[in-house]
This record gives sequence, structure tokens and C-alpha cells, in this order.
Amino acid sequence: MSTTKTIAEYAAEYGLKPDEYQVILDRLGREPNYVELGVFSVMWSEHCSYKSSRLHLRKFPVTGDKVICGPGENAGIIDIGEGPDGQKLACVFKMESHNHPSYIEPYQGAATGVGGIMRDVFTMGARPVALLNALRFGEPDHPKTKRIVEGVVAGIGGYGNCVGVPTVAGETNFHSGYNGNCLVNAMCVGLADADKIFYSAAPEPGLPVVYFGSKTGRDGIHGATMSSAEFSEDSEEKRPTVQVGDPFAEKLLIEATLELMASGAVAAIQDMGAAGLTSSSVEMAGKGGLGITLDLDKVPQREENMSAYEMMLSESQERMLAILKPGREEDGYRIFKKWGLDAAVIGETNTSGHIVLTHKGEVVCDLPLGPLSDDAPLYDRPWVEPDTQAPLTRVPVAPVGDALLTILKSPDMASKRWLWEQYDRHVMADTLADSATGADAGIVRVHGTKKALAVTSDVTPRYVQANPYEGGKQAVAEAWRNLTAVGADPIAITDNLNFGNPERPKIMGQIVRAIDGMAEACRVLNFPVVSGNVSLYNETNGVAIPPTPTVGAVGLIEDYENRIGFNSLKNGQVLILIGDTKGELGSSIYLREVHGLEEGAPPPVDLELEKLNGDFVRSLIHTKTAKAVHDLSDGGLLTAAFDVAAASNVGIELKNPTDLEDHVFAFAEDQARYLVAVDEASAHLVLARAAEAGVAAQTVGVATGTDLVLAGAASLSLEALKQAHESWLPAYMGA
Amino acid sequence: MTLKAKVHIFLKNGVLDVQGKAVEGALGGLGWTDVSNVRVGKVLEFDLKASDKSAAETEVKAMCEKLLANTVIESYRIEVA
Amino acid sequence: MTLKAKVHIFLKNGVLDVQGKAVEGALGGLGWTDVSNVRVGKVLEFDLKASDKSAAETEVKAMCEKLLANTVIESYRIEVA
Amino acid sequence: MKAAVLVFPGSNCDRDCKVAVETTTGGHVDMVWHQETALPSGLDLIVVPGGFSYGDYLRCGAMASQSPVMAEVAKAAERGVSILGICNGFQILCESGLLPGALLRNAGLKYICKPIELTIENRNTRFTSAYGDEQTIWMTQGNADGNFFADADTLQSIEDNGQVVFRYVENPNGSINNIAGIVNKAGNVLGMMPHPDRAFEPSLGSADGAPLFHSLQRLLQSA
Ligand SMILES: Nc1ncnc2c1ncn2[C@@H]1O[C@H](COP(=O)(O)OP(=O)(O)O)[C@@H](O)[C@H]1O
Ligand SMILES: [Mg+2]
Repeated sequence: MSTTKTIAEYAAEYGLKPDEYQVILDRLGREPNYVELGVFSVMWSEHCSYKSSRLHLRKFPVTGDKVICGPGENAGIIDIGEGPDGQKLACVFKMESHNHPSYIEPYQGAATGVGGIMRDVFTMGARPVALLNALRFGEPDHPKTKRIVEGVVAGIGGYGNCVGVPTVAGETNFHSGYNGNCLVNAMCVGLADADKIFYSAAPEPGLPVVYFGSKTGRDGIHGATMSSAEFSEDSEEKRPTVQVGDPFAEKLLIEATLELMASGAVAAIQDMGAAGLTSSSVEMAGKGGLGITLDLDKVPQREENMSAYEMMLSESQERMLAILKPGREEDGYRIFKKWGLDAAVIGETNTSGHIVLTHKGEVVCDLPLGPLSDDAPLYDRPWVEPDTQAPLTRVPVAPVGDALLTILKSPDMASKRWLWEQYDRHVMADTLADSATGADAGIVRVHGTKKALAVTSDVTPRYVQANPYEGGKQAVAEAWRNLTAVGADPIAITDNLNFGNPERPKIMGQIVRAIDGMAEACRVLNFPVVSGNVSLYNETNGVAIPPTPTVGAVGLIEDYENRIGFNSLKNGQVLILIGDTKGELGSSIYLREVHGLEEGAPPPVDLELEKLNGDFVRSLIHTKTAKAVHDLSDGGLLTAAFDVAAASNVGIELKNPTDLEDHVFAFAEDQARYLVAVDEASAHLVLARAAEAGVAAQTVGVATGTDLVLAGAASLSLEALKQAHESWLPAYMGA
Repeated sequence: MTLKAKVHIFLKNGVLDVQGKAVEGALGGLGWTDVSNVRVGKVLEFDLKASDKSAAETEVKAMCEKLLANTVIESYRIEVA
Repeated sequence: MTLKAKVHIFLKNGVLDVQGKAVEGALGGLGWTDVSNVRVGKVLEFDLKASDKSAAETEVKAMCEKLLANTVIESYRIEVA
Repeated sequence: MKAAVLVFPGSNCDRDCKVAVETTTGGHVDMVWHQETALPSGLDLIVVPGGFSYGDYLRCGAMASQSPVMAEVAKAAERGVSILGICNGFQILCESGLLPGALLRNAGLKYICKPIELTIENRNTRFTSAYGDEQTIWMTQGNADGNFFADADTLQSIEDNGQVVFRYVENPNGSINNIAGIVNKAGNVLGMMPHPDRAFEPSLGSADGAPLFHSLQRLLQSA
């Protein structure tokens, strides 16, 4: 005989704390049944309720003259001006993590991550036009790392390529801190007409609720599946909880959803993401201040004998829930049939304020919607100031040329060609800059216009680790800088806050301080947060990941002929370094890769200076004075000079005009800096204009020959450097 | 001795078989509507040297666990002859 | 009656089986150097309704010729039970 | 020019092809759903676009080759209408027997997206007549199954008939004889793995695909 647990025991097993469970008992005035408990447990999970972070997320600036829709909906929306026919255009974007699933099953975990974030975007009426991914893997020597890299990259490509959305940018790090928890943060950017945006709130009672997409299976139901209404643990084979992605179904779903929206039949719509049918139905009815009934017998099912609990908690992929306008069911069925999708009217909106589920003729759940959202737990978790690194007291010396070689072939800095060549970067025929281009951001045209979107994702986890507040600022500032460096006006960001266990005060301290820093940077740079995602508990055996608040950012280029990259340097052009170099080497790539030291305060970020320098560089781009632009980040000036030289196929001779020692000048990671190429004839003018604007600027080199030279310190052939830079990842992956 | 091994690899029950679903749809579209429960798997055939059949089976099982199958979502069946 | 069909599809001899080669290389890299002639194929299993076994076989053969196999590069083997 | 672009479930370069044809030729392009049993009349060109028709779940192009519209395409090919299959379109044309050979998994077993250099092997086809005397051209490709294969006899006849139109300068995928694109015997059906539909104006990194469409336009003017 099986052992039967009490509901209270199940509550604990599914992650509800005793006091959370008590709130449920108080609100209901009775014990919930198993299905109801399941609904509470997912709605009040960290993932759905943001209970540990909500309080702090409020610090982000979320409004601005370009913001159409900030956090709270499926994705954020910004105004990008008018299209050719005078229609108002909007850009819809969001970033989301699929860290844990990617560690368990890298291919499917990453693939379904891409699928999930696309649904958040097209559910609002936008056609996805670009994908990005920010990846963090364990150290290369860790036995699991290679398999995870292989699977994650194949999964991202396998999904995005098939759906037909270009993957245009991303970032990839390796660090032992991610050995037990890889991070897969996927971002999707879409385009919509600003007056044809769709939201999830149910507008009125008496409307049909339509399920469409793939059938529901037992995918992703947490833990030991509660396979029967009795909740007995029988000896049934433990089902895999891995969700499998079907990118072909997603492609059909995109087309069907956009066609359904265009037909005018949709009153409200919501994708089924994490917690599937539960969160989608609860949110649609709850946000609309209405009630909803669902007849679970009508749900298209892939497997036999699915229980109500399983249907409500299934995380089967590629599914949508729509509320149609009165009498528009036939439009729906015509479109679903055309695209070969399963569909059924499974319920109706009403004024009850309850969610009522029936299954096999019985009411299996009857919950007031209010408590599900209003009474969701909100924690002001105790936190302490996180550890920070003291300023450096020593900087070991190394020969500059050797150090550069070491840096260029280090896992973090080596070319990621091996991975991004597995991504279709050109489908849709609007990609103007991608991972291969030699530009600081991906650039895609707004189809049929002269406008283009610039997109980037950035964070420097080692800085955040060394000082969460400065590191948080830096992540936002670097994203802003990358958009600036391609000539875009930065508009807004999405974010993905990846941290360890928030119940540990030091980790909570990292979260709080990183958010403080990010919020400050967003305020000063007028760079609001319009969407985001939080991933906590990235921790194995008490070892937390380095704090990794990934920033995904979008900027606008009004006329894409004015875009710029760093692949356009020409022989004879002069290189001007914008921004001041004090010689910041704390927590630098130079220290870590050349000397094995992970120490020192990260470079401070002066946000006013960021703005000043960035605006100046953008003006040089707009006046076509700048001929190539690259921001300075990991590895400092010499690494940036390599990037420019390699992408442009011309050598660079640098000189050190400062008092700093050569290795410091070469590798310092001071912020707010750019390397700008100009014609020789305009160099003095640019310096004069910089002086006028109060921007630090100095001539540091010239494009010439086939070598990368720092006068008196290093001279290396570009070919040899490229070889070092290109060879590490393919060699590691055994390709 | 040299033996012939054959390994069948299928997705575990309950794991969505997107290929099977697609093939079933395509066959249906071509008029074969009487076809159901299509599952698509992989099959590997190879020769291997081993002292005897049971030693070979042990080896092949190890290969499956380590490389050939993704045991998170796939199950496998071995034949050695 | 409902019958169970199984179709094995392999690349023809003379068509380079890159997957087989890759698996062989990977197995070798893990120390299984005694493995040779690795071939990777597909296997489809499904139920179908037919009046009898031979009618079923005829149907499955037609499915293979029309859709399941590309006879320019692949050969197939049918089992019906 | 009057052109049609086919749309299968899972096609994802259908719009790209439409825009490429319109931009380069000023022609009119209709999108034709795979279930159609008739094509628009008076077509000069049918484009079978890239993508992942039916997810490419069984074999690339296999299921699409069986759709109703392909029977019409076969008839049009018979009548001499120009037919261009790009990437998945090439696979579909091979699967449907309108072109010889087959496309196997890339030798490296990976999807490869990168710009690729091609030689034009036959400048006398209706798809290549507008190319000048450039030695090689560049366009991007993106596929996992672009490894062209034909048995020895077929290959011999393809070569002998001048049916090889494009060859890779550096073979990315194991393709036999470095073949990147071929025409049928009659010369009116072209299949190619690289994407002229992503290389038709300089901002896309290459405009080397444009002359292909110009060639087809020239054919109409000369007719
Ligand atoms: N996971 C990835 N997916 C796509 N592109 C990537 C990925 N990782 C790195 N890249 C690309 O490689 C290039 C170099 O990356 P990175 O060194 O992080 O750039 P930066 O320091 O300028 O932000 C960029 O074009 C980036 O978009
Ligand atoms: Mg950059």
C-alpha cells in the first residue's frame, strides 16, 4: 500500500512555507484540495510571484517618454517612431532565463528557453525579429562543461534557426563559479504597430476562452509527479520532467497568432509559459477583475488519463490561451486549421472573481482570484552588505605582447565563432550587423524602413562579484556604451537577475546592491527598465554563482546608413582614445588571465562621464566624422585595438602618451572609454571639439601595416594574434 | 571474437516525440489516416570485438550510458549477435 | 486488425554516413577502439489498420517509397507483426 | 516579371524571397500556399524558399515535396517556367525529383551560417547570364544539410551536361565536387544552398545575389 500524505505535508513538499500555507487556510477558510494547492504553489513560487525580489525591483525607473509598456506584462514595449505610412511603430522585448533546465538537459533546456521568450514577445502582437543569448558556463576543465556548451549551443540554434528568427548577438563566459549552475539567458526583440498591441487582461465576462497550439502532456511537472488525485506515491516510473521544444510548432504558432490578431478576433491573449494553464488563466481573469471557468475535459491532451493537477501544472511548450471577441470562434478555427494547430474552446469569462475548474463532471478547483495575487507572499528578506574587494595594492608586470596573446586565447576572450556560426544570423534579410560583423551591437532593420534597432546584452560578473553596486552600474553602462558605439540612441533595457539563494543574507545583499547600482545607472542614463526576469537559487552544495545581472538593451538608429562598426578602419586613419585612463586594473582580465588573480576593486563607473563621453562619440558618428568605433571593455585598450585591427584587416601602431606603465596603459579597464578612428585631416578638429565639450581625448595611434604594435612594448603580427584568438574554442570543442 | 551490435534509441514514454508527430501528420495528409502512435527513433549498428556475448553486452550498455543515448529523455535497447 | 509496423532506414552503401563516422570517432576517443563499421539509421514504429499482414506490408512499402525513405540515398527494411 | 513564392508550413525565407525579387526586378510576387492545386497564371518564376518545411523532421524537404502545390510546380517545370529553389527549396526540389541527387547532413554535423565564396561554373544559364566577369561571388548560407550527393553515374552526367552552376571555393560541408548549386538538364530549374535572397543589396553585406534575379529579368526582355 502506498503512504498517503496530508495536504499540509504536500504544501511543504511543493515549497510553500508553513506561514504561507497558513495564509491560504485563513483566506479560504478551509483546506485546499490537491489541485487548489497546486495552483497556489505555482502562483506563489519565486518564479511567478517574485516574492524575494519584488520589493527591490520597485527601485528601477520604469517610465520615460519612449516607454509604451513597462514591466508587468509579457514583455516591455517602447516607441520607435513612425513607419513609412505614418503608423506608430513599437519594439517589444524581454529577456528570460532557462538556467536549471539547461543544466539538466542542455539541448532541450536552451531550446525551450528560446521558444519561451519568443512567445512572450509575439503574444503581445509583435513579430520576433532578433534573438540574443547570454551564456555562462563552468570552467572548461570541469567534466560537465563541454557537454553543456555543446548542447546549449545546438539547442539555441536548433530552435531559433528553425523558427526563422536571426540570432544576432550575445555573450559567453566561462568560470568555475558556474560549474554547478550554467546560465542561459535568452532575449527576444519584436516589432509591432503601436496601436495593435495585445494584452492579457480579460476585458469582459461571457467571452470564450480558447486554447491553441500543441497538446498538453506531462512535461515539466515538478518533482515526483502527483499522478493521481489521491496523491499516493505508487511505484510508477519516475517520468522525465524535461520539456521538449518543437520549433516547427512554434513557427506555426507565431503565424497563427499574428493572423488571429490581424483578423480582429482577439480580445486578450497570453502565452502558457512556466506554470502553463494555471498562470495564464489566473492572470487573464485576475488582471481583468473577472472570473473564469475552465472545463479541463476540453483541453487537447497528448497523453492518457491526465489528472486535473497535471493539466494545470504541465509546462508543455508551444501553447497559447486567448479570449476571443463575442462570436469570433469560427475565425479562430479557420486559422488554427490552416496552420494545423490543435485548438478548443475550454472555458468562459464571468464576473465571479473565482477560477473554477471542472474535470469529468466535477468541480476540482474553486478559488477566489484575489488572494492568489493580492496575498502572494512578499518578503523583505534580511540582507547584509555583500563582500567587496579592496582597491589593488600591487599590479604585477608582464611583457605586454605575451600578455595580449594570453588574453586573446583565454576562454572568456577567445572568439566565439564556433558557436555563433551555428546560429542563423541572416534570416529575414534585415540583419545589418551580427556576431561576425565587428560591431558592438547586433543591428536589424525595421523592415521596410530606414530605421534599425541595435541590440546588445552585457554584464561583467567579476565586477559584480567584486562590488555588486559598481558592477550593477557597469552592466547598464556597458550596454548603453555598446549601443552608442554603433551610432544608436539607447532607449531602454530588459534584465535577467541571476543570483544564488536569497535566503542567505549575503546573497540577498548582492541582489539589493546590484539592483541599486543598476537603478542608479538607468536613472542617470535615462535608460528605463521595461521588462525582466529573476532567477534565484542558482546554487549547488552551498556554492552560489557569481552574481550575474544580465542587461539586454535596445537602441534606435533613425537612418541605418549612419550606423557604424569597428570593421571599417582604413590605412592611415588616426585612432583617438575618448575618455580618461587612470589605470584601473582591479578585477581585470589582465590580472585574472595573466596572473591568475581575481582581486581588486572593479573600475568605478562615473555615470555623468559616461553620458558626456557617449554623447560626444555619438555626435562624431552622426556627423560621419568617426570612421570606426569600438568601446573599451574587457582587456582594455590593446584588446580593443586588436578587435578593430582584426575586423578591419589592417595593422595598428599605438603609442603610450600617458605616464602610465605600458602594461597598465594597455590593459586597464577604466570605464566610459571608446576607441574612435578618424581621418588624419580631421584629427586635430576632433581633439579640439572634445576639449570644448570637456571630454578627455588623446591620439593614441594610427592604422598601418599588418602588425599590432604598442611602441616600445610589443609588436605582434595580426595573423598570429587572430590565430590565437580564433583557435581556442574550436580546439576545446574538438571541432 | 567479432560481434554485431544493434542499439535502438527512443524517447522515453511521455516525452514529446516531435518527429513522430510530424510523420504521423504527413502520412495522414497523404491519405494514410489509419496510422497511429508513430514514434521515430535512432538505430545504430556496429561491429565490436569482445571475449563473448555477455562481455559485449556490458560494453554496449556502457557506451549507451556514456555517449549513445541521452538517458535524461531517451531509453535504449541493445541486441548483440 | 491493428498491426505494428517497424521500418529501419539506413544510408545506402556508398553514401558516406557522417553520423556513423562521428559516433565511431567519439567512441574511439572514449577508449572503445574495438568498434568498427558504425552506421546510424532511423527507425520508425507505428500502428496501422489493415485487413491482413501482407496488405499491411504493401501499404508500408508504399509509405516508404513515397515519403519515409529517399531511395536516392537510403534503403529501408520493413517488419510488420 | 510575374513570380510566385511558395509557402509551406515552416518556410521562413518566403518573405525574404519576395522582397529580393521585388527589389531586384521590380516584379510582382504572389505568395502561394502549399495546399493550392493551381498556380497563378502567366508565371515567369517560381521560388521555392528556404526554411524548415514541416520542421524538416523526417528528412529535409521530404514532406513538402508531397504537398499539392508541388504537383503544379512539376507541371510548370515541364512547361519551362523558371524555378529557383534556395536552401530548403533546393532540398525540396531534389526530394520531388525535379533535380537529381540529394542533400545529406553536413560533414561536420553542424548547422553552418557564414558568408561563402562561390565560383560561377556555368555563365550561360538563364540564372547566371547577368553575371559579369567577376571570378568569384559571395553570399551567406545557413543550413545543416547542404552536403550535395549524387551517385557516380548521376554525378558524371551532371558534370558532363554543364549542370553545375555554382561551386564552393572552400567546401564547407563535404559536398561532392564542391557543388553548391545545380540546374536540371533543361536548364530551367535551379537549386542552390547559398542565399541570393540574403545578398541582394550592399547593406546586407553582399549584393552578389542580385545578378541572379537580373538574369531572369533579362531572359524576359530577350523573349
Ligand atoms: N552566445 C553568443 N551568441 C551570439 N553571439 C555571441 C555569443 N557570445 C559572443 N557573441 C558575439 O561575439 C562578439 C564578441 O563578444 P564580446 O567579446 O562579448 O563583445 P563585447 O565585449 O564587445 O560586448 C559579439 O559580436 C557578440 O555578439
Ligand atoms: Mg562591446
